[in-house]
Amino acid sequence: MINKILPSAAEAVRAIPDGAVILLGGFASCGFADELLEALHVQGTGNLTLVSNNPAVAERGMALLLRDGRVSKLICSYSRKEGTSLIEDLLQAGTMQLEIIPQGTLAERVRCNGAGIPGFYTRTGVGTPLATGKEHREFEGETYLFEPALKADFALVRARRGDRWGNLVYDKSARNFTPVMAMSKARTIAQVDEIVELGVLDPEHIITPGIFVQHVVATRQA
Amino acid sequence: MINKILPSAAEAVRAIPDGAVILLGGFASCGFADELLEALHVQGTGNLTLVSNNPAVAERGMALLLRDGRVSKLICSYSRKEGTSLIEDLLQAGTMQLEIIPQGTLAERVRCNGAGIPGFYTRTGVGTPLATGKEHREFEGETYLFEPALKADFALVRARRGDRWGNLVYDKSARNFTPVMAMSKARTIAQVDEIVELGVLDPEHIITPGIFVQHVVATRQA
Amino acid sequence: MSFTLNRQQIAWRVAQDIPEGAYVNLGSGMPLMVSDYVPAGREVIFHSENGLLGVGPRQTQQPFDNNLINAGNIPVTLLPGGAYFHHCDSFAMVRGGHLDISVLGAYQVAENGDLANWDLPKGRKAPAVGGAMDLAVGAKNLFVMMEYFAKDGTCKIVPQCSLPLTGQRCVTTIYTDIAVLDIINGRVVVRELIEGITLYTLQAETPVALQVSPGLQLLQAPRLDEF
Amino acid sequence: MSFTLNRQQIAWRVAQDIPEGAYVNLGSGMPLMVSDYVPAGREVIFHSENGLLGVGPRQTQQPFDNNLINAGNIPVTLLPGGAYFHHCDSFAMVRGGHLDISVLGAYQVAENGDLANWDLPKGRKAPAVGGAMDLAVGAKNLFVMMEYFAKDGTCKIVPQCSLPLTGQRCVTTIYTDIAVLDIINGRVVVRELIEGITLYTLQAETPVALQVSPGLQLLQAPRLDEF
Repeated sequence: MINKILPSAAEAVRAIPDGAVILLGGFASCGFADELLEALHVQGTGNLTLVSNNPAVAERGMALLLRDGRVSKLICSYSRKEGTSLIEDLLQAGTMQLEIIPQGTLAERVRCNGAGIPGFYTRTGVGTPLATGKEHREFEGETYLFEPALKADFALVRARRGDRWGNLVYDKSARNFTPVMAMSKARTIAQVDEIVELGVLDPEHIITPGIFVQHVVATRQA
Repeated sequence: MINKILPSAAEAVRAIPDGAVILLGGFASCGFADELLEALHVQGTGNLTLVSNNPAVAERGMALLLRDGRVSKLICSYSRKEGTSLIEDLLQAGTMQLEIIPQGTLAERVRCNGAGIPGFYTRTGVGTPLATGKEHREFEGETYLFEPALKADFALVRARRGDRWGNLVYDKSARNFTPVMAMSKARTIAQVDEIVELGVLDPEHIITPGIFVQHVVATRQA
Repeated sequence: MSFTLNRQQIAWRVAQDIPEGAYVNLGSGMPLMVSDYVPAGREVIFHSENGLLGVGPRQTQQPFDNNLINAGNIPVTLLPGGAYFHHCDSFAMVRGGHLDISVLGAYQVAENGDLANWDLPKGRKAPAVGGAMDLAVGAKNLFVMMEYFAKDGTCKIVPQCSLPLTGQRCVTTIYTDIAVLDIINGRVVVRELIEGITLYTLQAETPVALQVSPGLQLLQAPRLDEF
Repeated sequence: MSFTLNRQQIAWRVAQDIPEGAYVNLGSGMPLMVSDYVPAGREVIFHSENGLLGVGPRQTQQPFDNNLINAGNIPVTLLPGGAYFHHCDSFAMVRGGHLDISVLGAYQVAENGDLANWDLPKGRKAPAVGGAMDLAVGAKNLFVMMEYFAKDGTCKIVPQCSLPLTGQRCVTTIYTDIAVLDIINGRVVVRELIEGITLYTLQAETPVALQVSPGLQLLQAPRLDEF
């Protein structure tokens, strides 16, 4: 019997080594896999590259990894963390690298990797500081940048409900980046608010089919 | 009040001129917008380029346009129509051009156009007759082909239910190509089995958000 | 200078130019106020790049549902007919030209429509571009909302942006506290001007050559209190 | 030649090599039979490129639901845990390397793993590639099912394909009526051979140099009637 369900967040993140590149679902203050990230924090894993739209707003999960110097590189579209100078301090100290990618380009670069596409051309960013060093190409008189697929080792995501095949559904705008991160050619670990029996999720309504998900862990919301 | 609902298939296709490039949802025998295609047939529109995974299996809609010589070019992955030599006859007579595209490449080329991406690289087709004349490029030692975005003027699609904002949901595998064709930067006309009041479709379950759909027509199934 | 529009009034003025049925993305900050001033009975569908179409008013009932937020991290509602989708689909809408209007704030707009509205590290702030670069180039029309003059008194409409660009030749209309200006074929055209300022004065304070719309109108807005 | 496997038995043999939990796409024709022979209690998730995961047995109740078909246009069922999705997501699964196994028929397989299994116009038939080219290059493992010899008696394992290619260097294992062969580093390795054929005879009938697996086994299958 296929069973992707693991008993704990600690077990789910055990295989994540120092130096891993990790995609995170979540946007602004919702949809982050806080419990998985906290298990990673407890485990002591470091030298991480985190790919996330933004640093988590709450002082949970991702924030703890950032605070304790476990993140050697942050790839995001929006690096500000309101109410704290944490990111600025890390950058100033030179202990963390930062790569800024426009939000839509970030999403599409991750999808490319999941869809077997080595990169894509976009008008986004042309003529801006983010175009520096990138391949430029004209199509029908318009200039585009080439943006390569973004590879990663793991994706840590959060969903509303999941089942033992790894199917996932989300809650409102907490969906955001998650289905994209989950579909990457990375090992996807999902924390879900609730595990349901196979067949409970309507096949018309499944947002992330289980093929994209390797492990599922139930973590009740606080 | 936004109201994308039109009273008839005839009215919905009125703006489609001779020579139009039209994307069709549907795969094998299900999901084709038969009533819209038949209205187009009745209207007498010709010199059409149809983009469809395959010729419709049933002797309806698309089949009538093909039979009566209204299609000057067929772009598809699978051009056989079982039980008839219609396609072969058209090709032999030289009255219809044919472009064969691998199924996944067809889907992605249409998505590119809808997503503002001028084309994509794929390993699919490398070394095959379908690679002839296409740009080849290496990424990390693997050869890829460049496949350009596929542009169209209209998309004719079918859905299970729709509302006045153009939101659509589908029925099982009749979903197939339709959400991809609908999201193209083309004028999308949807025939739906049933029109529902705004708000009846659960926002978590809408597959094609109305932004991609310009007109909706109710056509009860025979 | 005479009477000028406050931020609410600029938002009101933008809202008047949004036609029924338009798909509109509102950037963070001042642009988010635009949705408050859409005329009653006019249906406009607001897109939020974190995966919403049909964004409704802010949530008012505590506790807020933090899983239903807009791109500015504000708890909002979803109207009947709204839909959720993921970030790739959301930016396919943006980049693919499916949005009718994007409304953004700006530090500078150049004569040719170049937009500068984000910052690279200067001093202490970490950089933050978010979805602005996609929104700038993707929407069919890019409306900019800003004060005509920066805090240091310099005009924000410039021959060339000195700040880092967000997008090239993308701005279609500029809504400010003293004028509404369209960018047409690389020229800035005054469409509305507030009472008490002459075209002569406006040009004198603006470092690019202004053209004047043949249908030049008075820029007006109802009284709206700043909050 | 001696006793050979029939099509059902080849399908049975393929099914034995599909591990629990594998995501598998079955091509049209003979490959579709594979799902009938997955050992009881072994959960395998079948993908159909028209937007299904968790494909179950064929529908048996008339009238058939024609909105629930597999890629071969056969009315099927969906198992609990199955999901529907659109073609771009479906081929992201294929092209993106998320499928463990793709099973396809073949006209020819070359020594280096090149596959030829579709045709360009010859005589009267219109060309039809469908999803084969994506499936050939996308899946982690490509299993080919075919008779060892073509109807004209020539071997279908060849030094170089003379027919139009479907994909380059993509075949991992060939399941035939007389042998199972792996393609490893551009060499064809016999893993199983049917009783009554010697390696000497097999090599004599095969125009490419065969290697022999150190664990060479007898190719066996239970009796399964052809239908």
